[in-house]
Amino acid sequence: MNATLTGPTLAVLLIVAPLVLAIAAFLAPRFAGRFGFVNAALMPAAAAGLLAAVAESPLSYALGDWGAPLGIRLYADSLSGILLLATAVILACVTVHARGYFARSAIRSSFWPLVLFLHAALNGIFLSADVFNLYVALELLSLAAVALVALGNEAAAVAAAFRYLLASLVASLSYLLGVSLLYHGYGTLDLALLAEPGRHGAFPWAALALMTAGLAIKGALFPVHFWLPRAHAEAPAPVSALLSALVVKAPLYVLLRLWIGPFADVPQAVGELLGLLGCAAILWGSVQALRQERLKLLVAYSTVAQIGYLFLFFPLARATAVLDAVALFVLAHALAKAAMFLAAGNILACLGHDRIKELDRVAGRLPVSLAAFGVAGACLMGMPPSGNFVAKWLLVAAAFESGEWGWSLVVIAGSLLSAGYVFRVVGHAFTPEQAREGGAAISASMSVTPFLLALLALLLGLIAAPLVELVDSPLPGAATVVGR
Amino acid sequence: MSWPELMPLLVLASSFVPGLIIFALPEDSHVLRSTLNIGGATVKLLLVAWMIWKAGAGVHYEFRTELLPGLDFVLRSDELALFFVGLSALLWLVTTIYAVGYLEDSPHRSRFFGFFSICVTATVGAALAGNLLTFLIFYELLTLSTYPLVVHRETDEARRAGRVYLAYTLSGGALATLGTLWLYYVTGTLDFATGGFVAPFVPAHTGTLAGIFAVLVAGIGVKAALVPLHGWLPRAMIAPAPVSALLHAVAVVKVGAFGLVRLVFDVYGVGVTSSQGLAQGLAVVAAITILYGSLRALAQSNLKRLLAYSTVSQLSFIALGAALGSPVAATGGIVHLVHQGLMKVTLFFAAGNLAVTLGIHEIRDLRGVGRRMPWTMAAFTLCAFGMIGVPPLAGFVTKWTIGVGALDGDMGWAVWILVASSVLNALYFLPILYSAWFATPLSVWPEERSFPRAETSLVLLLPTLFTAGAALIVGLFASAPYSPLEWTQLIVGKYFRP
Amino acid sequence: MSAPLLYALVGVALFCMALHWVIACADPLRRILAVNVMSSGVFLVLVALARRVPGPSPDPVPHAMVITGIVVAVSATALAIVLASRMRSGAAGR
Amino acid sequence: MVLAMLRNAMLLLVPLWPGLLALTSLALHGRRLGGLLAVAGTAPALLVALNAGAYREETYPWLLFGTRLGLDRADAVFLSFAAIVWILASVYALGTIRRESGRERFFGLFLLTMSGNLGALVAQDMPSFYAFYALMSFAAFGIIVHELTREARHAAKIYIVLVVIGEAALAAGMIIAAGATGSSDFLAVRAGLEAVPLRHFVIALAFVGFGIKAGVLVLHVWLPLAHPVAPAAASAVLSGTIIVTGLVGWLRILPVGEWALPGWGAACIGLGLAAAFYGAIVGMDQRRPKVVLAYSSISQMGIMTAGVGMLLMEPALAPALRVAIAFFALHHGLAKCSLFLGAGLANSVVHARARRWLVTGLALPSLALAGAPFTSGMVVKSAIVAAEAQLPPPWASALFYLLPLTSVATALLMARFLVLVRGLPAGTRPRASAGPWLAWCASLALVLLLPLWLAPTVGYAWAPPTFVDSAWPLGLALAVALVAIGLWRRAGRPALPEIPAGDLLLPVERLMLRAQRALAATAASVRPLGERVKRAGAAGRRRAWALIEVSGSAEALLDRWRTALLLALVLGAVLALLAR
Repeated sequence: MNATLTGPTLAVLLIVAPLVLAIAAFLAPRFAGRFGFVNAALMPAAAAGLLAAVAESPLSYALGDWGAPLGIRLYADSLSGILLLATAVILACVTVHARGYFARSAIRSSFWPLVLFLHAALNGIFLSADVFNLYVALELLSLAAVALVALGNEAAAVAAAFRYLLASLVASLSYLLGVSLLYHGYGTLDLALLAEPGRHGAFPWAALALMTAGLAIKGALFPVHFWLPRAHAEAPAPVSALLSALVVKAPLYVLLRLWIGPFADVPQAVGELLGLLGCAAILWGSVQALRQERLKLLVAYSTVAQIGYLFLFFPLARATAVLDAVALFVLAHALAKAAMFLAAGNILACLGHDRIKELDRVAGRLPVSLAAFGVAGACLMGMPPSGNFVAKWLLVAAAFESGEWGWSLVVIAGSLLSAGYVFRVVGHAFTPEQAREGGAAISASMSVTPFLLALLALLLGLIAAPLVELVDSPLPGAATVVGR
Repeated sequence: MSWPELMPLLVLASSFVPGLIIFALPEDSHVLRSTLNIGGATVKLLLVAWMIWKAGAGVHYEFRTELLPGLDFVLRSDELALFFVGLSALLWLVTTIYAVGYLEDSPHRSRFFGFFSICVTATVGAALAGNLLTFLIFYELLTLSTYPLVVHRETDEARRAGRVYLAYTLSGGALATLGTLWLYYVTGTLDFATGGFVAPFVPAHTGTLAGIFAVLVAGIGVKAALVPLHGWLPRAMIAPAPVSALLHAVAVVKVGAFGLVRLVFDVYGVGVTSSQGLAQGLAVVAAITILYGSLRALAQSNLKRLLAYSTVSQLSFIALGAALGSPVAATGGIVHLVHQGLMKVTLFFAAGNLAVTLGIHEIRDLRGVGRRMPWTMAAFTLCAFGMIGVPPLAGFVTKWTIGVGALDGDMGWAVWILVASSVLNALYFLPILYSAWFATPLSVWPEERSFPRAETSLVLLLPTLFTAGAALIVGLFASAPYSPLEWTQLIVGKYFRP
Repeated sequence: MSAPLLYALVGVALFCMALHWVIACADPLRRILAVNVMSSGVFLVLVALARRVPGPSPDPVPHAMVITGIVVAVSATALAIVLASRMRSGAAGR
Repeated sequence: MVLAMLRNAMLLLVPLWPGLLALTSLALHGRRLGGLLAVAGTAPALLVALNAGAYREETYPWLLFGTRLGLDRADAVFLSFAAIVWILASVYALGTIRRESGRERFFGLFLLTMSGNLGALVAQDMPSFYAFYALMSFAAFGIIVHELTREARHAAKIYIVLVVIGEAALAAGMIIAAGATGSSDFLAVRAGLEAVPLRHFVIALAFVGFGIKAGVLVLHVWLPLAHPVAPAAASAVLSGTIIVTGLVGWLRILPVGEWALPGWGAACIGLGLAAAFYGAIVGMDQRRPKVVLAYSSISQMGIMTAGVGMLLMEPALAPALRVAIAFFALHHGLAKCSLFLGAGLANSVVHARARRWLVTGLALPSLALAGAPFTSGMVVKSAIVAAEAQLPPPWASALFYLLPLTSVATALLMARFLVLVRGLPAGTRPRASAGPWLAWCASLALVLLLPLWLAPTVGYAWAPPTFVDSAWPLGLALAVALVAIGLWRRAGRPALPEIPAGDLLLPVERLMLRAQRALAATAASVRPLGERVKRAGAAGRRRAWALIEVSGSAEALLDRWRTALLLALVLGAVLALLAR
């Protein structure tokens, strides 16, 4: 395959295909599920193709030959390639699961177009090369995500969705204000041009603060994680899986891009602050997860905690392996968390509720789902050989390298706390069963998908070395990362 | 992939694959499950025997793949690894047979045997690990795979024990990970090397390396049940007898002790540990553990809990031997891996036989049981004497060798620890033996089941007798060719070669 | 003080005031309105800052951005109103 | 070649054969065969002992830490009489141990004790000696406790406590010796110990360790308790050969004949003589014949201890004195065996005439012990006397006067024994079968014939002055006895203060009780520590949970729209501040 030819095609396809399918699903709700499956089948292949194409050198493609600063430029390096692939794979799994989950539900006709929009938005974020496009894609993502949350349809779900929407709007506007300040200073929106040395914007500190704060809200960083637990817990399980696995990662990805681009030389103190908040998130989220009575809330708070790890990137940004660590962590957490939410969804569907104390009833009936939850939980704990283990390993190594080994203690403490809440759940599987009958049947595809995801998360560590090399190769330094 | 590379993987697979299949089996497919179990165990034993055979000819199998940039996943069959693998493979076969008999009618058999197999896979992996990272991976896998076994009974007490077990072992794993990473940061490598690999870094990082040693000992010492990290072990005795055997003799604590041995010999090296005072520190901790465990055992009224405290005590002989800094003591320590395994597995089997056959759990119910179950109690007696250190049993060989080595390494005080431990062991084992053999039995046993062919089920009795016999034989023929002691001398010789 | 800067400052002030209302108001509809005012503030800043360099014609890019932003804001507002009304009907139905 | 292999195997069979028979006996489950097996158990030992010259040394490199078995001249003597004592005791036991009392257990443990005992006598390296010694010590518990009466259990408990202490001391001593000399062979240890700084330590440990078996003063307390309660056959082997194993142990590890240890020599002689008199005097105050015999054993072992002391003091004495001590042990073992078997028979003697025969028969070994003319006692004592003259000044003369006095004491003690046997109530047990009587008669015959074989072997010439030397203590004893009895009658036959069997045990037991309490206290003090830690842990957990619950309300605060957005504002402000 010729990378220069196919790369752009695939990149465009990755954005356009889900969009088109979404519109089709919207127009023909009867076939919505099929469109979803087409998307699920198509996207992993396309993403894999793109990853192969950008493995050697990043791809930059101006849509309609309108170059920067005016035109819309698509950009993909191996980091985005990996995230695109992960998105496609997880979405495919969720698609399979959702078909069973929504089999008899009226909302399935609205689910498919929204999820396809969501996918398009995610791909858009991972492929955008300018800060304004990122804003648009982030908004599209938020709208799709909020609508998906609202599919839960109960009052609690709608309230959670509303709060999610307002929070993300405020955050987007804050980001957009920052973008306007940036543009005023630089005269460009392109990430690569913004990163060029020697340029200075007006009020760069204000732009940084506005954009970072906005993205922090969207990324649910402690202490502004308020919208996340309920939104993730009240949404239908496949939606929760997508939200926790992918959607919260998108703003973080943007922040990451900014940090290795325009913001590469911000004062270290900013990074330290974000790192400290990350630590607080790890501890706080874990502690909250420990005290939850409901399984999905527990998993949601676990997401709050796990996001904290990603923010450890910022104080350690100058260490060599830290980007690898974060990339791996995003992947590993996405797989594991999707598995956990899907498994929790199965339990919820089977029991009709997700009270942790009564989990013993499903232990005998949903062994595969529980196993998936357990394996995914083990991954979250950072058990080897999971991707989380390797990611945490790299993170701690980066902490040692920076001479700031204090961060490593938080990483380890977080692992132990996560063990605490995971085994609170798993431990209940080892209780004598009270009753065997009742509850909805869980189809095989619904049981297998979370297990598959958990397994992927577990085995991710085994391919960590090539992955890390992939991430490394196009990103040799920090400031000049984003190619032309 | 070439054949020599495949070999360690095959050894792992011989229990891992059956384990996975067993998970999927329905509860009542008895025959297939047992076939898989015992077949896997047999295949593993044969493979290990083959590796040992080839090791005699100087062939070592190694599997290596890159896990992280610059860090490999390594499985290697060096002599020390084979020694431990041999022990695990053999005892696993025996324990599996026993477990098949023990859990005949209990619920969740598939789950049990699945995790059982994974547990052994983890043990074998830890044994074959060629660097600290690989060891760590299996160390953690072992933690996770034993948890379901500990809570297998599903009672509140079992789950409490499981929680405590996790709290301890996961914290230990976290510490071990931290130590490993730190060490990697300092030295840039983690591959086990004869004589250790940290020596060149000692001048520049004396304090740091000592700190790392402490962290690693604390991390690995949790599984090795060093006081005060031993709290999980006596609680975990709530698990079924085969699990106790696995915890106390074959797998968990053994991996801990083995890890300490690796740490002293292959990571830091004897020279560094001795010259930096690290070994002495470890020896003191081990000595305290030995005495404390025995003292606590004295106060127990439950047979298995007593045995658990006895494990706490006995296990530290391995660390003690490794830390005394002399080849002879090291021989004694390492050979105790096998010796303690054989003796303790027998004791737990016997305790299991008593529980299954007569419903005996408390020591006070043991009165006169020697007449009802002479073979079981004979095996128990033999190994109790072995624990005390009475010759010619395995325990004696250990204590003698460590003691002689202690003088060799100028740590003569260790002899007193050995003697005190023997006396304390006698103090808690002899009353049991007296009660079993000489006291008049109670009129009814707590919960008697009768077996037509022997005092108890043959599937339970034969493994017990086998391991008891082995505990006698490895002591009696300690100096015979291919005996564990001889083998250990060969291993240790490598580490102490000037 | 130049006119663009004044506009920009007015935009920032709008943004801040609206933010205050977003924070302070409990009523969903008012919050939605406040968010809309916030976005207007941002758009004002964008338009104002479009005159980056002294010259006759301002930079067209911010205008394109504003238009896109308005589209996004409208659709978001629509969604918000749907949700708000559903919340209300849900509450009324109970 | 084949012959060499056979010899090699034969020596190993000495302990192995009874061991195997023990397993057979245990497996047979109460069938009568046990006794016969016990008799058969000594066969290899006898064969080896009879042809001792051929079994100087055999090595078994694969056994334990590399085992060396073998016999020197003294060992051959020990082994031969041990085998004889075991045969006699086995035959006796065959007819007296009843089925209902757990015969298979008795014979199983009897054979194991035998295996350990015989094995220790041929073992020439420390680990194997220790192994056999331990086997003997632990198995003997079973034959002491056999009757399972309260008394028997108490005696056995005291015994096992001392055994454990002894084994611990031995283990420490041997490990130190092996570690310090670099060899575990007794030969090398005896030679190498001189250069070891810790040698006095090793010697002290060995002295205590073996001293418990050998009945050294203070450590002897188990003997008077165990002998009366054990079956007669068990008492016979305990007193006949087992306590002698302690002596053998000393001879193995102490540097007898290698280098001088005057201090230890003096201590041994002193302690030995003290035991000789102490045993006799306390024994005379006893009421039960078997207790008296136990004290006699203590007394006699005292003499042997003194002999070892002489060896330690003067290495040059070794060749002759070692053998003399061995013969003394032989003489004592046979006599004591005969006495215990006879005393055991007293229980099954009903008629007065038979009683008279019994007492007459018992008089023979009694006289032998007292060293009466023409007995084995006279022969062996003369051999020791021959050695004592070569000791340094004070000791030669001291022993010259004191040794005959021990004979006086022994004579008095044995007289007391005979009187007690005579005064025993008529037998209650059913008539013993022929076996026990046969065994006893055989033992008497051996005691009678022993001097004839002994004299040429130790180089004793039947010279009349020695008759006188051995006769006057008897006369003196008679005189003392008459005077004492006369005085006693004069005083109106007052009740004499009674020393309980086990004499020193009372304070020792009190000491042990205290030790036990201390240990229990230690264990208890460890326990609250654990409890406290546990409680602190529980409290910590509770507190942590409470904190977690509190964190719930904090989270509820964070969950509020206003708080959250204000925090976001603060976050933005701080970020801006930091970024400037």
